[in-house]
Amino acid sequence: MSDLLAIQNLTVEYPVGGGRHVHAVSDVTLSVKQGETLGLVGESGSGKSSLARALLQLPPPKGGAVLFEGQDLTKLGGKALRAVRPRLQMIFQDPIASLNPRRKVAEIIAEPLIVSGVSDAAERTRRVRAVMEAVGLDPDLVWNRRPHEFSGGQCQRIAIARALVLEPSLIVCDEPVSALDVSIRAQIINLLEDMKARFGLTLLFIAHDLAVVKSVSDRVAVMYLGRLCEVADSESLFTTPAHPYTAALMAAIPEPDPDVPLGDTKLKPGDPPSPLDPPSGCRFRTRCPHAQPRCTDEVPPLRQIAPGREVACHFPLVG
Amino acid sequence: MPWIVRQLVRLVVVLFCVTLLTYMIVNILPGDVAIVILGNLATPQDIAGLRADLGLDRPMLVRYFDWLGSALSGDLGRSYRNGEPVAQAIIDRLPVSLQLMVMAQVIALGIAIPVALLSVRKPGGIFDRISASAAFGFLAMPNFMLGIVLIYLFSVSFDLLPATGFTPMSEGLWDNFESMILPSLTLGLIEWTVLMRVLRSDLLTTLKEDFILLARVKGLSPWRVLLRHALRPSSFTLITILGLNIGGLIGGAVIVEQIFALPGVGRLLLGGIFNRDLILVQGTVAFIAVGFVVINFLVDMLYAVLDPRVRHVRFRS
Amino acid sequence: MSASAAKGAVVAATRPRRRWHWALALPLGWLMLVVFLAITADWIGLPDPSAQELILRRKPPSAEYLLGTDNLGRDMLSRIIYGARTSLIVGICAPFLGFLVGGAIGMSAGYFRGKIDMLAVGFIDILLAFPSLVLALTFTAYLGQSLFNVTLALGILSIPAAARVSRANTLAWANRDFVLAARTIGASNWRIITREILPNLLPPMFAFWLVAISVIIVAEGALSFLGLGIPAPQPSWGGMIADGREALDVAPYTALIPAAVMFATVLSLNFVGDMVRNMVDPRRSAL
Amino acid sequence: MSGAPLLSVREARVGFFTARGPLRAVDGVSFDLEKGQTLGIVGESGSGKSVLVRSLIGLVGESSGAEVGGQVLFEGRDLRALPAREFRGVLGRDIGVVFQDPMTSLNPVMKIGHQIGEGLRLNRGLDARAAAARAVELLTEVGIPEAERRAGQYPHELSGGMRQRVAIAIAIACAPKLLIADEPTTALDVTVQRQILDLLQREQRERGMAMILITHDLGVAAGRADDIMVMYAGRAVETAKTRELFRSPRMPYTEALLRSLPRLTDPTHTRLSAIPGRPPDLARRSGGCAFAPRCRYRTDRCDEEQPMQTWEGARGYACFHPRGVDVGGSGGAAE
Repeated sequence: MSDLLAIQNLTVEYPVGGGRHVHAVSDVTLSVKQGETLGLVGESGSGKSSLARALLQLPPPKGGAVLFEGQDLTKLGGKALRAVRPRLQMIFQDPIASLNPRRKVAEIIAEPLIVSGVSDAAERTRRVRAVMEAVGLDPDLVWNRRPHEFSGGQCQRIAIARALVLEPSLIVCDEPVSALDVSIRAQIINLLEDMKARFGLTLLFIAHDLAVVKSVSDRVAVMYLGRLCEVADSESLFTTPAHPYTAALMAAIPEPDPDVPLGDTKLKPGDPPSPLDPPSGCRFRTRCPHAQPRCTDEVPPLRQIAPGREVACHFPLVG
Repeated sequence: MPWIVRQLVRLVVVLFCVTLLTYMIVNILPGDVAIVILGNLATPQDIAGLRADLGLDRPMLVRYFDWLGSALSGDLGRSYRNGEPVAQAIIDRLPVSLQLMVMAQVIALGIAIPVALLSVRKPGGIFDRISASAAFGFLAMPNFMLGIVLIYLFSVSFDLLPATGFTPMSEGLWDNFESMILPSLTLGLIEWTVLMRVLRSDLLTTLKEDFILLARVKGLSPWRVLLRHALRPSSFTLITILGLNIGGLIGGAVIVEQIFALPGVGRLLLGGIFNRDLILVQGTVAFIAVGFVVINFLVDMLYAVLDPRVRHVRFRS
Repeated sequence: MSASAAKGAVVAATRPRRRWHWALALPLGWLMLVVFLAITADWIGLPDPSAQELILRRKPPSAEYLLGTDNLGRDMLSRIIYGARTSLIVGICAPFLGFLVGGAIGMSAGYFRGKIDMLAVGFIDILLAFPSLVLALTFTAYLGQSLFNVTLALGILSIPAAARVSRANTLAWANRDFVLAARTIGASNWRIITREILPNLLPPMFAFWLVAISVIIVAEGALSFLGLGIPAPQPSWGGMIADGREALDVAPYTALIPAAVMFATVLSLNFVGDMVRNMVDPRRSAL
Repeated sequence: MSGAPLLSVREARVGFFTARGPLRAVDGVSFDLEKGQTLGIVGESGSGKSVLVRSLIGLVGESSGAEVGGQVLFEGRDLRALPAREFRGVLGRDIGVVFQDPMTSLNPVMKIGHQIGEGLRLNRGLDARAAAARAVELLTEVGIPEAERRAGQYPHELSGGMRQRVAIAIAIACAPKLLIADEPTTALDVTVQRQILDLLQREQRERGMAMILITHDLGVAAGRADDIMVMYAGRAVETAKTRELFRSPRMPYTEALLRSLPRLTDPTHTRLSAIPGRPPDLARRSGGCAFAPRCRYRTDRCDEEQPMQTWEGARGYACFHPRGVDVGGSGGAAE
């Protein structure tokens, strides 16, 4: 499978005043294959959302390249970039905030068509109705209503419809279910899986909940404090984690089963460092149970330890 | 560059623009400055003489910098009506205006803070509704109207307080105070409504925060929760509004000094405008604007003293 | 433990706040009356507001002169109604000008940030450095006193306040995800501003405009009171209050009646403004 | 179980007046809590779990136009009958609370040491110096390094995890008998969440406190609670020992919730069994069971009649077709 999206040495930094910067994403190289779902996991401050927005050049990254369908988006100017946008869409964490409260649902979903120049109103209405039905919304019921009349789950369906109406090839899902109630999450996860199958989509699925990521992803990448720790196919990552941080994450997750004993994260006490001044060398060393002096001096490169598995650690747990 | 230096630079830039704007307003207005001052009956020689004195033939920017140079050394030029130096005229009248504004602010805060606290004690309760309506009523009262009504009540109907005139402190504290009560009430009774409403809405927002619930769980009585936990974090917008309202107060002072015939800076300005005394107007407006900007700068500094979060961001980065 | 345990004591809750409706009729009614009279002043057979009859000086309100006559013998009722026209013209047009210019500045500053934002904030700070009344005084004094100049001066003075409100609202809305979503579908900045942000900006601006009308009416009154607003003999409430001041002991109604009318109008405007703001954004309303 | 339970709640009720009419956020909930036990209250947003517990300790007050009902016995005394001053005494000394968001549960402009010491000075009569010393001890106990220095700092100078530790220090300062944790770790990352939950449990065991742990995360409840009460649309729909609830849930809602959760043990792309429909609208309550519109075992009776709470010893549920119980062939085939 060829790479639909290739991210090379992506760096994202935000000025915080007084000359100091937040190192949100530092030198990340990652690719998404055509037709797969790549899970991107990390805690808050790991830079996963910053990476997602940098992909869409909103705002453009400080450094690195974003090759989408062979074009480097960081090099494209206004018009050329806008021409590519319909094929690269995004859905957001807070469904209600991602919809304009003053506009009707039909207008919200039709807006992308208007913007990309579909001038024939009948054609637009046809495509809006089709994509509404696809995401499980009854067009006649919802057509003229406004976002505040819907629940979180239904708002996310509207947002997904808006992303689908231009028939994109890649959808970046930035924590699409984290803000939803547990009972609604499964609905949206199933919907995303169905849409992917039906429209041949490629998904970049970002979340902090490992169980959700495992359920949807073919491959998974783990981020910590702006850097990639590990990339592997879903099964092997969750059965034999190679990076100590992945292992700690797995152990920390509370299983909804009283008989499963609480795992031991073996993490050193103390809180994650701030992205304002990340530790030198390997950024996980301040909490890593296996930290050695080498981890302080040398940034561990992302290297291959098995076909399709890469890890950025001097002393990986596997291989 | 540390925050404090950036703010000082910003202060200087604003002051520069403000004084330039003042100078421009007075000079680019239609009509020749000299004619405006001397009136259109003046003889051509007088006009030519005045033009030479003011150096009106030189480009405006050059004149501005001359004016600024001398202003910085305390010389705001001479009034063309009575030859008195403008700076001296302002200094003489400053105490009256300051006393008026300070008394008005004290009255405003003295009413606003207790009323806000009492009405927040039971939101939607009787006291809250009464104080809200009272605030609403006073807010709709222009200060010139309130002044007239107060005079009508306290001087005309019941001869309790002097309707106009000012007795300086040197001639007896009580007389001075008596002459300043009505004017400062006229300003204070309106000012408190703005302060009360801002403080009240901030208190209501703060009272919904978890740390207030935590304070209640600690067993603190409602009043102790209000005073020790809610008041301070809610006072920051109040302080900002205090700074901004100084401008309103200065404007109000101009009117109140006119109604009560108080010899303040406001009345000096009005006189200058009526007499077409451009140099006086220019100096007074610049002085008032500079005063306003400096006061707001100091209020901003006060902000940092009261809020540790701001203090840390500003003085550590 | 039987299911129907002791019925708990029920504490009566405060009634819902719907009872405000009847209170809205009073201010709205008054405002409509004022607007109606201001518009139809020429056709309802009012005596000439500036016709002076010195022998009819200071007549108290009577059947013949409903609101009496002022110290120049002019009919108070017609002066109040024509004064209303002045106040409404200034009150509505000035903030409108301010909101068009200020709104645009605030919106572009809030949306584009960067240099535009710095310039706009600097511009607002400088204009706000002048106590508005002081600036207005110098303006009308040298531009010449006329209805147009007063409106222009007060309009310019309302620009910073309008820019500040529109910038704050634009900043709040521009950071919402639906604006980011609009960008991802390739919408141009102009389309985002007009289609996504403007519809959300109008309600709070409208509520603020209502309050601005009352503030401008008071400002016009202040200017006229100081004799620097609407030139005599054109009627203006502020001017009438100033005229009435001299005769406070003899004919207090000449000052108190225009004061009461202005008070009622400003109160009603503030009330309606607050109701609108309450509907638009319940969190920020003051009541 | 010797003597009366530490906390006994009967028919707790909370109603709000909203623009869309009266809204019953808590609709008659009863439960007991023994000394030293942990009760997990699980429910989705809008289920009323947080409002219920806050109403018990008087935090849902008259200001929000709320109508509060029901009986709350703490060590045999009805809290609602106590005069205000006495109630505040009980609240301050015997009950500690930890809230969800560490950003807002500490006073932003008051030093940390002072916030911890405040309860001690008021309820335990310590003077300022003794309270300050005790505050530093508590900071160390909850795992904050350099406690002396931290005590003089303000909340914004600490990370989310550390701030939550300070909140715990405040809650346990006066050695309370009941600790209420209202979604204590929802705003934290999973690795920090783990440390905070461990800390809470350690403090509870060492001090013999009873704990109410409110969460929407079944995993958190599974590992930490002795008993679990599931809430839906303002009602306690199921109460059971933790193990029984997970092994053999009676209420279709609990069963559906458990089956809709993605699990680390499941292979990738396993189809999740989603619960259809949308969360209940509390303002427009239908006569019958609130979960009926989304329930697989729904019958007409579920729509018309509200199922009464039935008890099997310590287990309680409110359903006409409880799972795993043969109720005389009323449908509800056990899968």
